[in-house]
Amino acid sequence: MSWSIPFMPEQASNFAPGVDLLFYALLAFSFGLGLVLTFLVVRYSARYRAGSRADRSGRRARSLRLEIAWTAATVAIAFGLFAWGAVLFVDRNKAPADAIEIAAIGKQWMWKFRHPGGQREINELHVPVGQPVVVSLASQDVIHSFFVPAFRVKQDAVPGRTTRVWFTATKPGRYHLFCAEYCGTQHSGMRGQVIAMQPERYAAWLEARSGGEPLAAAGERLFRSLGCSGCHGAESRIPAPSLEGLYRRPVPLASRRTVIADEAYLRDSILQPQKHIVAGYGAVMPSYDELIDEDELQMIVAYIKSLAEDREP
Amino acid sequence: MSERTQSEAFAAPRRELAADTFGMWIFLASEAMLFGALLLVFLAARIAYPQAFAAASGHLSLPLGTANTVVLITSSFTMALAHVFADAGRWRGATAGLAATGALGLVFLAVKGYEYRSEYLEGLAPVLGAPFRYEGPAPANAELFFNLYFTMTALHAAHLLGGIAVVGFVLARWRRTAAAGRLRRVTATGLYWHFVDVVWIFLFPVLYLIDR
Amino acid sequence: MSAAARTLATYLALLALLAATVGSAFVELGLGNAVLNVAIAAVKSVLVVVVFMRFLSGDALPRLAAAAMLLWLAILFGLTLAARLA
Amino acid sequence: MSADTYPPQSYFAAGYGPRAWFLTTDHKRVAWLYLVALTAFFFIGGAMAVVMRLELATPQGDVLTADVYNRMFSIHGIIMVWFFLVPSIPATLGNFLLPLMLGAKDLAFPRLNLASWYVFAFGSLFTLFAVIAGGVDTGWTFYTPLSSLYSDSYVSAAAFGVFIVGFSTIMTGINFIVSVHKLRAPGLTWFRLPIFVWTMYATALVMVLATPVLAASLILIVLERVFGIGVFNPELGGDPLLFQHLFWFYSHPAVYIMILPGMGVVSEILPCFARRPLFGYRAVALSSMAIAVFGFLVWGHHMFVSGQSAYAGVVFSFLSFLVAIPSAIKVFNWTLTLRKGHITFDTPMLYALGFLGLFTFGGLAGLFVASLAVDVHLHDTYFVVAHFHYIMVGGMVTAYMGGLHFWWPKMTGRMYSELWGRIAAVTTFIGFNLTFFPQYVLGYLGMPRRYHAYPAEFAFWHVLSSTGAVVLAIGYVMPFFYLGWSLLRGSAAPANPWRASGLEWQTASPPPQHNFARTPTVTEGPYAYPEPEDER
Repeated sequence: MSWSIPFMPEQASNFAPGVDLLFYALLAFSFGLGLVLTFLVVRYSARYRAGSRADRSGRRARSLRLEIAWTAATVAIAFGLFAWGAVLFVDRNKAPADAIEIAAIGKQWMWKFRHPGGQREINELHVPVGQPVVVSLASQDVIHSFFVPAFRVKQDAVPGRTTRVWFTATKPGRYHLFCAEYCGTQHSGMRGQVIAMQPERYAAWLEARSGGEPLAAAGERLFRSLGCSGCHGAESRIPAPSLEGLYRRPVPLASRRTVIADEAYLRDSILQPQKHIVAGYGAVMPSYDELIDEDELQMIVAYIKSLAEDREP
Repeated sequence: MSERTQSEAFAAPRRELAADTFGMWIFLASEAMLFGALLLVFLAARIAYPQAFAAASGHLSLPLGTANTVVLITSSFTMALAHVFADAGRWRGATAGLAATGALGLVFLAVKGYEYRSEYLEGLAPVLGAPFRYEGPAPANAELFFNLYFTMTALHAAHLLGGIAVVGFVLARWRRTAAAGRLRRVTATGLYWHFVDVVWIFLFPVLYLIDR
Repeated sequence: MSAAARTLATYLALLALLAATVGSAFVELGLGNAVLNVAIAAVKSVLVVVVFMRFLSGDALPRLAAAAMLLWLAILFGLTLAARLA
Repeated sequence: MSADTYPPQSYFAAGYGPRAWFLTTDHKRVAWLYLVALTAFFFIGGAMAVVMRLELATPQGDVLTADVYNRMFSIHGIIMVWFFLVPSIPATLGNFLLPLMLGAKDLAFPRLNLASWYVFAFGSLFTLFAVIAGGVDTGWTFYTPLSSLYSDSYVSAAAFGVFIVGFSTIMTGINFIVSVHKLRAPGLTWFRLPIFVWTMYATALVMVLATPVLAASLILIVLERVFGIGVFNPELGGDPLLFQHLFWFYSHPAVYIMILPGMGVVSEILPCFARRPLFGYRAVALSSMAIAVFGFLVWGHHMFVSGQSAYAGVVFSFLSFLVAIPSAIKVFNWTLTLRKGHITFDTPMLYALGFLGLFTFGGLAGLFVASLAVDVHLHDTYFVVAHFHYIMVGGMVTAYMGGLHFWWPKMTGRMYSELWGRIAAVTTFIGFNLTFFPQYVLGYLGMPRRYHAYPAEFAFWHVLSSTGAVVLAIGYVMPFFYLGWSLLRGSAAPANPWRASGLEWQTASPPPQHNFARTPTVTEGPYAYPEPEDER
């Protein structure tokens, strides 16, 4: 590939063909319209230049009806393209339930990944081909953006909230991973690789590195050492909301609103317990904001989610 | 510059007064967007942390806030009177009204300063080096409340200070300005002053009266 | 009603409304408190604008500016809060 | 009314000393004060762009370190956006021509006009201090929490400078709105106003209503840096996305502040050199107002991938497609203006035709980044860089150059060298396309914005782009010389060298101190060129 001139990025994910098709449609529409207008300007400039003997009699423009029809047609096509783009975007908004959950943390100037089995990677992400993968993104400092051009995916990692992006790799290989949102001095150095492998080679890779403690197990250890089990444990006598099967269940709040206990809810309740007071309970839980960092937060969240594993979401 | 109008673009003083009023209203529209943006930030935070903001709002002194609102409404009243007198050409009444308006503005700033001092001593002010001391629920969100409270009220106080300076300038140059010029200045100052009062009319309940 | 008298009447109305706002704060109305606060503030603002700023007399251009101001504030608050709460 | 019946006194003759210039209330002199300041800023920003393109000619960073490159693109953005593009046409051509086109002696508030220049100069001191002292490394977008918590560069000074310059913009906006309402000559109804006046009015509307929200966001950044008020700091419960809402609420309408005046200039040049009235005058006038109003509804398209909800994305994407319609209508009307004309290709016309082409391709690229699924891939890549440079440089700066040449005889009373003018116009057109078209391809390939080093496979397009930048720089430096030369040696310009229609051409070149001996009365529409059917 060294001497050849690249025009299009590789298509290596389930989204790539769909996005490229829409891109080509937009390209056709734009060049179509652009060339028509350029042709008109060039023709008029040549034909009606001062002193030319072209016929300039008669009304200058064709009927207004034609103008409106032409404009309406262009607008109709444009809004068709809008609808196409919107449908593709909304479809991919929800990650499939069986996707592999990878926890990613963007921090000034590196990407840190952690597989469900506990394997950790920095600036490299191994994923299986043919299986959906959802990456939950958190940031420890400024806004970063997880961008894999070959997969046509991009999602900002914003401090203070958890965002998610998912894809299914379709072609084995090594693909660029960029940080797309300017994040300071080494922004252009915050790069990495996403390595898509055949499922069996991926499993072997995982096995080779299985030394790491599974995320949920690490979470359970923290859950006890930080004293969460003191209140939320099964045998505690202190009134605290039970976490058994909590993940993805509606929770009635003291402010008479009901929220779904998704990842963001779990995160907020650990870092800022006052934000959602569960109906019937006092606002007594301390904030763990200063006590744990993003890594440990993701472990505890993984543990709480594992408590809802047996229930069908 | 023709003596009768300030800018030679206008033939009659009446047209110039209309232009001044329109120009001032456009300026007030831009000021409304400035305060609107800050109010939006406050509203977003308050929606996110209702209980914390309610508790924090309790720490503001309601008597001082109410008293200040009375002072500012009264200053608007004296400003409006000055405009009424200026219309009727009773210049003594106009200058008295202006002076009262400026004085009441200073009273407002004094009361505000006293409030700030007591909040600073209580450890609630975002002053460098002064740690934030607060016992109620969610101290972090409460700190956000007080930071927004100080930002919005300080910006309002700065505008009030500007208004007092303008009133002082108009009074200082009173004798050397022609009748038409006096009327234009009283009108413009009045519009600005009433706007600053309207901003406080919204700030007071939004900041001080979160379910007492 | 002379101009001065009208100004005085408005002034007293404003003070009365202020008392109403502060008084209403001590009555437990839940969300109603916030709505009432903003409503009374809006009424007070209309009074100041119409009487003290002579909004209705004089030429129409200031009213155009005020209408644009309110529309743009509505865009700023409406679209932003809608986008955030969606 | 031939030129010689006017008093010989041009506005220059009213006074030559520094007092006459720095204490003037003559809108024409204020226009010159702005022209000098903006030209200086244009060359500062432009020089940084050339150095950045040299840096990007090679995949690994050879010319600059990462930190210096970051500060350079930040300062390039800040200076070009707020210190050149936003004020350029309104403060120079707008200040000079609006009273002339309205048939007035001056703007509604002459002293406010001079004050706006001093506020602009005072504001630029802060940003220039930030530039000299070490620069700012947050990009012109100042995204938090990087700008408010993590950057250790001169963010507060730069942000405060932009905050002050914002007031200068608001002052200009107020002056223009009141002038258009109150100072029109007798008989000059709204629909007899030239499109240039319509676009100045629409731009002024956006200036007045959008700039304060930028001011609020910049105040909050400075307060957060100095007093740690944590409005955008997640630890205190602040939300970094809130800054993006406030910033883009201003910054998208700001791109309409930049492009609308360019549309106004082109709407004056095309009819003059095609000798035909502007096609669909009323449609172009109303679409200018529509752009100004709808421009406030679309800012969310900058935040499709920032964690905003999908449904908010759909709404903003729909509104963004909607706002493209008025621009499309204008392009159709400009093109049809040429039909059955007597077209001559003087320098202003070359720039106007260049605007037509480049603005069209820039606008069409906007459809790609407004379409949700494609923007997920294209956001923050060079495709976006190419898109907004096609509009701001290909559209706005080209129109600014066209307008400068078109009204140069009126402003200076001198003719410039037509040959050099055309050479410069063609050079900039070629240089521009060579610089920015490759960036579209880089964008889709996935080359992220604001990278000082990049993977080797992007190198080919970067080399093309860097070569183009050199050609573009040459194209932009040329006018500086031959226009300057025309001030000294240029031949005297007649009152109406282009036989153009418009009130500004019915007074002397350069106009006297109070523009018109007698306020003209207007009896017909703005483009008094014959329609083909009544030309026999």
